[in-house]
Amino acid sequence: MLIQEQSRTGRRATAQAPLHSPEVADIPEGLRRRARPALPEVSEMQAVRHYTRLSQQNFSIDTHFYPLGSCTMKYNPRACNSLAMLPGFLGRHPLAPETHGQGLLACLFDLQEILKAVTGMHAVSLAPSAGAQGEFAGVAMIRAYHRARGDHARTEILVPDAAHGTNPASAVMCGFKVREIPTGSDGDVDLDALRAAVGPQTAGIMLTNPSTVGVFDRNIQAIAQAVHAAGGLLYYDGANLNAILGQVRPGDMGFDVIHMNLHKTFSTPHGGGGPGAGPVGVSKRLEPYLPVPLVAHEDAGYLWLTESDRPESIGRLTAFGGNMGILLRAYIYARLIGREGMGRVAEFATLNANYLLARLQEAGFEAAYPERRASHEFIVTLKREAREFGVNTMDFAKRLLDYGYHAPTTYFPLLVPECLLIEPTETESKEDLDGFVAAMTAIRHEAQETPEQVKGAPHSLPVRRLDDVRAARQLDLAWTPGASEDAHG
Amino acid sequence: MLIQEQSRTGRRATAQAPLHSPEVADIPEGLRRRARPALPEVSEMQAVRHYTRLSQQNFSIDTHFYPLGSCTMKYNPRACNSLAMLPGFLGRHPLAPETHGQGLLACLFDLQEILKAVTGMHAVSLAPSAGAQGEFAGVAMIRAYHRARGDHARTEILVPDAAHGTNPASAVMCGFKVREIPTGSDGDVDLDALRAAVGPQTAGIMLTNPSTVGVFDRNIQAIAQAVHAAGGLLYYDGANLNAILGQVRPGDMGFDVIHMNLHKTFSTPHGGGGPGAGPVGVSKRLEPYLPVPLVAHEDAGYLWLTESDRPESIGRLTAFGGNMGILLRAYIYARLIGREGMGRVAEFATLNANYLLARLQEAGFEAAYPERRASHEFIVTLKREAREFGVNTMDFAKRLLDYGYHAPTTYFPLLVPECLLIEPTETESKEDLDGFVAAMTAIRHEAQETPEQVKGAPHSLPVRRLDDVRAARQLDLAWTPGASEDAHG
Amino acid sequence: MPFIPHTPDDIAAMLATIGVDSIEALFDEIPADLRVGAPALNAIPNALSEMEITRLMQARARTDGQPLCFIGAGAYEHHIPAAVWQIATRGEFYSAYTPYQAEASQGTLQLLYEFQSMMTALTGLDASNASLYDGASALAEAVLMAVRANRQTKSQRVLIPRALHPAYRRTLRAIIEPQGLELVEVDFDPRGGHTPVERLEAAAGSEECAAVVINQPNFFGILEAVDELTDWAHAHKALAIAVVNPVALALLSPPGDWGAKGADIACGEAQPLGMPLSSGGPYAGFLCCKQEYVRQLPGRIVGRTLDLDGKPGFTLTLQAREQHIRRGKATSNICTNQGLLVTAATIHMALLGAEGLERVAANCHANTRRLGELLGAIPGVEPLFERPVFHELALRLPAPTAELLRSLAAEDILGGFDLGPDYPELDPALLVCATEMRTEDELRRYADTLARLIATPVTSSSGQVSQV
Amino acid sequence: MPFIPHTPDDIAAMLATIGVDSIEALFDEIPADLRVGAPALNAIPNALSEMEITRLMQARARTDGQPLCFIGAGAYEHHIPAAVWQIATRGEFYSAYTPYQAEASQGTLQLLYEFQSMMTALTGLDASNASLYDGASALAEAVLMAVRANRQTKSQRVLIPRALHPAYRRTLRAIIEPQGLELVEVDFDPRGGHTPVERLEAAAGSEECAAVVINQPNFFGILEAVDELTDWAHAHKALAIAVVNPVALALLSPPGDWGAKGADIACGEAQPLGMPLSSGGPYAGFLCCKQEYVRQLPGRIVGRTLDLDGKPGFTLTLQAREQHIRRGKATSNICTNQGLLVTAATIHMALLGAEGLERVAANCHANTRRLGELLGAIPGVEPLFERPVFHELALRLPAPTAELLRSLAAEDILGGFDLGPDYPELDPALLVCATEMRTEDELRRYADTLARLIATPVTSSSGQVSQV
Repeated sequence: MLIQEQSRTGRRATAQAPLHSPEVADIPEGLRRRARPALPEVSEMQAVRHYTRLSQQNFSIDTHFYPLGSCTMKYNPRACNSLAMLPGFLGRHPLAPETHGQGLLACLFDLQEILKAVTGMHAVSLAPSAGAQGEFAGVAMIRAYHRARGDHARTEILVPDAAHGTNPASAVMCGFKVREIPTGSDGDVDLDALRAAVGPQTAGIMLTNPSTVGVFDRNIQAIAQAVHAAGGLLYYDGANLNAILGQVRPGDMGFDVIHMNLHKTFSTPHGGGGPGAGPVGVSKRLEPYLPVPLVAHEDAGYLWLTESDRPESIGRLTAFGGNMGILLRAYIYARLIGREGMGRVAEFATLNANYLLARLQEAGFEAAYPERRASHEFIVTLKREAREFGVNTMDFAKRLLDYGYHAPTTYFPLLVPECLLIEPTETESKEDLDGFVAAMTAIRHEAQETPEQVKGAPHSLPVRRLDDVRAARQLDLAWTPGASEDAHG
Repeated sequence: MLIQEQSRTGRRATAQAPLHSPEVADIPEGLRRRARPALPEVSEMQAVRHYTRLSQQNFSIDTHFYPLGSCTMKYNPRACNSLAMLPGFLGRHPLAPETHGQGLLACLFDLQEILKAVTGMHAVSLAPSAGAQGEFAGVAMIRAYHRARGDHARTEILVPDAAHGTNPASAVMCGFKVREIPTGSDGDVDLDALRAAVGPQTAGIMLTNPSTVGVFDRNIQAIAQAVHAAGGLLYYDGANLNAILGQVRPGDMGFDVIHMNLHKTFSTPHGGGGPGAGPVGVSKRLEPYLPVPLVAHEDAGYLWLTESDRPESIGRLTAFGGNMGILLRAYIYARLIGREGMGRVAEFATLNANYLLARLQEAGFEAAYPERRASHEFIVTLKREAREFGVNTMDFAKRLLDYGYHAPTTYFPLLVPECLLIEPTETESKEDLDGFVAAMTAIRHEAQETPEQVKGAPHSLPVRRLDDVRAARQLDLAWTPGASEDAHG
Repeated sequence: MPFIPHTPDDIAAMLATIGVDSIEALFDEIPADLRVGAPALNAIPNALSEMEITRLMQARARTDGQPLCFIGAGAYEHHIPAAVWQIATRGEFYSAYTPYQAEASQGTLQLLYEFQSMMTALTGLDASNASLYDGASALAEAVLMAVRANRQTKSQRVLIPRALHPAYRRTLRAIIEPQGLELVEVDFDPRGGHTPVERLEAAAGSEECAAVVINQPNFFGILEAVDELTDWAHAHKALAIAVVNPVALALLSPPGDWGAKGADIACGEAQPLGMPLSSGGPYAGFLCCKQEYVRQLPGRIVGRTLDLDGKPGFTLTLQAREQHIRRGKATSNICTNQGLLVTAATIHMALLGAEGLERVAANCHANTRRLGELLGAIPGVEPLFERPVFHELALRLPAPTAELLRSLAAEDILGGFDLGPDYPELDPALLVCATEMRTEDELRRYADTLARLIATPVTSSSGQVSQV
Repeated sequence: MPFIPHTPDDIAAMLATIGVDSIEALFDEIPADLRVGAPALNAIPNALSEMEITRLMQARARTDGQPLCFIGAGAYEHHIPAAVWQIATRGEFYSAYTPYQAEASQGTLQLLYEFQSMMTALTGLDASNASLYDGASALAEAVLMAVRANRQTKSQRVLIPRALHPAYRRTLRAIIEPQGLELVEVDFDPRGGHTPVERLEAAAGSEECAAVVINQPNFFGILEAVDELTDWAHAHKALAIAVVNPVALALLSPPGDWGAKGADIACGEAQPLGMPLSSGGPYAGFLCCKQEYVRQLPGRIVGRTLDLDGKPGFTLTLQAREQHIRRGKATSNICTNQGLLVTAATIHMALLGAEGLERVAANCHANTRRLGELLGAIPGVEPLFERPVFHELALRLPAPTAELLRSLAAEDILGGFDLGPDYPELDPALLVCATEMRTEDELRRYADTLARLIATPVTSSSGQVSQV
């Protein structure tokens, strides 16, 4: 039942609002609201009970294994939450002076330094609020760079066909045209196609390496050479940084600009869909264009650098310059794992992925790129199962939920049919991986013996399979007073 | 699976212990442990996931209606938790000087004053850790009082047959013999029996009013008169204080000593079975015997009174003098509801109980005391259902769990057959009460039509009905290494 | 190995299954000359235990202090019920992913649907998305959306008031400028502080505009004549975009009621709904619109539907708008919402309800009004504008603002927002705000301190800050 | 009406169903002259909003400060993993009742079974209850239990060391004295600080004893010769009751291994396992015993059993011992355990594991040893006893302890526990402790300050305290 449907006129969580209600007669009548908005009227206990129970309807890292490819669902240390929520941090107004922010600024400055070192970039801005905003900032810097050089011909951004959808979307938001580069059958970018595509119109290329097909592109140096030679810049999509953390650095591969998803690699919470944080790192030539604010350190202490300090900056992406609470969590995580821990992240993420792939192959599942090492993730294709049993990837995914496993990413990347993109992350134990293999095996057995059980899945969750087509066609996006009976009728 | 069964040698939540392990060679070898204890070796995520998932297997106030008679399961305001856990309170060492405790002491002093006012007692000690310890303290004070007067003949404590089991147990722990007084058919104490029982051997009587049968004993003044006339004292068991808070005061009824269950009336959390807090209040003549420590207020500030200040005290009940964190929660709650809120607690607890009783009677259930007003709780007897359908109170209780309601208290008090003691508390809404009536009605229908469904309940919980007899006969009280396979075989 | 569960036995068994000798061998496809050498990572400190990082962070948090805050300017210190974050940080909300697997995410999805319903109730519009990064970037998305959605004109021009938050104007520029849109700033009336229709008229000139941004209250706290402004926009083929404070909406007319037809889009910062100040983020932007524009709405949207058994449930919908399906043709590149913050906002609104929010708004307003009285009694301090305000107040000062603010800060009072840098013509001027959190004693403490500072100007300190 | 959900409509409908006119009518069985008049409640202040109580409690908590703590004496400042209380305060643990309905309480019940298993692992005994109020009251229950359980003697005498925590001795006396038991105190060796067998012998005299209490380490931090003491008890028909620190048990020999047969009962304070200092409570006492005494064990006990389908599950067991069944004949009047604290302790132990706890213990020990070195370098400060210690250290001082402690406190250092009042023959003497939380800098700060105070005695302040 919706919280709105529990509402009763006159009920209230009385302790939560001021006990006295002063006059506001100085506000002109015509600008005042005529009727109260239809917000829920419930008691404090009703709200607590409702949202506590709702929470229990979620899968989450704290309750389930979540091998969701490309999302790096690893453990979010609880200390990161409690320490980022210390009153001194939480209560600080964004416009408070630097004298009242040295603690925060020290953490942000240190984080900038850590991110620089681990990515091999020259400078870092923590401003972008999420990966997609980091991408926007990165492409905007590429744009600013070319424009500053008077190079207005570069109107095109190259993007591999396997790329995350945000890559082309971000390029378009920055006013670029997008040109797709095919992926070769071995999973690496088709180098010939790339060479054919680059030219004076090329502003840059957006790549993630390891790519979304779960392999490390062995030709990365050749790619960099080709793009740079044509005057373009290389953008690194940090979505898969977990695979190489402390092992290979984007800066060393030749990338000019990079965004990092702190909610992936630096284990800040996904929060049911956000907030993220998408810091950007750049090579020296792009430094002037970094989004503000940045944190600097002088003898007098830490200070913000803003528009006036950075006149060539691409500017400000949010009003107050970033998801500070998330940056603090990432900083705490980085300090907890430390220098050695960085490399271990990639090592054990890679170990888990390759082990899980090997076990699934043993169990008869088909790898999309059987000749390749898995990076931190890999693709299994269920095209044989779909053909033979009529049970498709979505059915497998939904049935996994019944077994207590969140489904891997389905039908992405688009170029592999009936695919599952599986990323176990380094924080899962061998037993959990083995349990997942057992569930996959059991489901394939069901697909053969009792396919309806798989196609009708899930069976054990609060709802059974939902009708997405109906959702999009008969739009019901908000409760309105009086509409309850119909909806639940 | 037990956390112990997830253990793997060499696994650890590394961040949680010091990173360096100093030598301890100065501890004599013979006093050192030879082998490490078999504590679980798990990762941080495993522990978090395990206990998060375990928690979801509980019913609780934050998730369910809990009409558990005699337990006052009302909403525990979340602010009480967060404010009692402010670092200044949490980090304070019990032996820190008063200079570093004025904030805490101010709260405790204020709480003493509030409890005095609302119970009508002359003085209050916050020391007892729970209701039962409060009872012990109360009876120990009665003992101390008589002994101080040289009255050694008073060896007997009177207890109504409907009393909580703690009453006789506490009396025995203080060295008294217990004499039971019967309850009349109208639910009040049998006054004639009481008058016949009192005498020079009577140290006192332990009563709760309203009593455990859910009615207010109308003869309380006569009872007080009879006991006092015989030289005995009156002990008030505060378990049912919620029913009369701000309406009638034990001190005004003639009680000499009282304990309060703060985890009931003052809404501190039950925590799956504790901690409680059982402050005691006394009339003037018992004041010297109060357990220490007490909080006093002088010009210089707040201070503790301990054994040396109170030489006649019955002493100290725990090493450091009480469940401070619980007392803080109760204080916060008291301030949130305030003076007017005290009386409202009883009003709406009583309204809810009488409404629920009326609805259940309408639905055909039999009240144990149909002629009486319900207090904050009432008794329904299912003896007719047991006779006609062969479905007993325990079956009803277990089936209620399937309907999402915690069962009321079953088979207590012992004097009513097949009874449910039902206490809805003031924080539940009319809709929840109506839902409970609907569930009870549905179950009775099932009892008639499909009794096996009721007798086999619960069906929807993590386990079905558990074998208590086996538990007591084939004692399995602790996991030991190597025993897992058998246990789960 | 913090957060890594592998035992030596596990590692050996796993390597054997894979058929390699060492973990190092798993990186054999990476060109060897690219592998990072240890010295390159030297700038990263060694690991700390949780005890050590706790000590460090506690010390740093203490450094930042807990000064008495009279700054508003887009971020407001409100009471947040204890229940809000105790529930929002439950693992099942905190550590859940985007609810792509709807059946395993009904908690988050239903909550988002409830949030959308609350936002439509507050704004008086038909549809809401499930949040964007913050208020400023939400405005940028609103502007992009309006330009796409406006079928009456192909204009790429958008009118924005100068009395809109300076940081919002900067953000807007940074985000929309690469797409070639043109922003035209509309000045405010120097006496009233509001944005009169005549100024719109003047700024627009003879060219069409795609949208007009209307800010209520505006950055100075001044109440705009929103009905007239909205009607003007509609009369000129432009969509009306409302930028509003959700707490203020408990008292003020909702965008859906503005003018004859209502604003078309409403957006703003949801921070006042249960989000800590937190130095500026994470917050959440909200974005609502009329039904006819819903397919142009960027960001995640949750819809109610039915499951196989006909039982109602919730799912992400209209995904065809989004980047993971539409890639370069998506309504936006956005692929997160501020889920955790929306969780908090939803619980916050459920706990406050309409009457609670109204009381909060009224108390903020009364406190700011009272602060205005107290500060206004100081010689040389007076209201900058003469029109009615809500919740925030611009004052003229008799001395340089920055210096006064520095001196106040030295006494742990954050005196407000210095209007001078962004509005040189108003200098020296100050924007103050006193939320429901401020007590009469605190208001007096501020007023007494400011009076003293103005009466006895001191040499400003060197501005030195201490290190942590 | 805080926390009361009733609307006017609800109230009217409910009264109509009951058939009365007013809520007041529901109290009509209560003698009218007993009803309380409003003035009687005047001492209770008016309601505060959550915002107001938050402000008040924050101010009061700040008053208490966060001084640097070197007091141990039965309560220890350890690092508590952030996960512990984030999980323990989840509503499902925090607001659940005693798990009487086992099927609806498997979370709590399994956790308690795991706790019992951890405590038996730590103590080396067979069974554990699910906790008691605190360490001192657990000792009282252990003594009562031992007297009941000892079938070899009817003696009501119990030997307790004087080197046992003074507050434990007082609590023991308060709880068991009404039942007529006799406590005989056994003095410690003035040079070693330990409790030699000869002293037991002397204290016992020719009479039998039901039990001997053995404290490891003892109140002075001195390591007792537990094997000999246990064997002496058994040789004299007495049960051996161990009083132990659970963190120390990560390094020290477990009671189950003491002497030839092992201690019979072990108890102690579980506070060091994840419970904040919290001015003394809530903490949790633990109580373990050999299998043969399990039916004399007081408090709640959880057992593993099977459900109707043969699936394992957990339930409260041996309830026939308890007051709600056995009433006056119960093993104790206790009817709660410290559930929430045990929840924290169980999660804490799961996170630390044996190696983690061992590291904590070793670091506490090393820090206290180091503090001893630093303080011992101050002229006139020296160890009080010569035997090996663990984790806590008794020092002789060259000046009055109370005055020094007062001066240290004025500099926000809590210097330790003044031994003088309880052990006049040792005065001036101090018991200090430095847990793993203390850094070298902090140890030095203490030593430097103490050295300065001893070198330049000041007039003690009036001891005035400020009010909140």
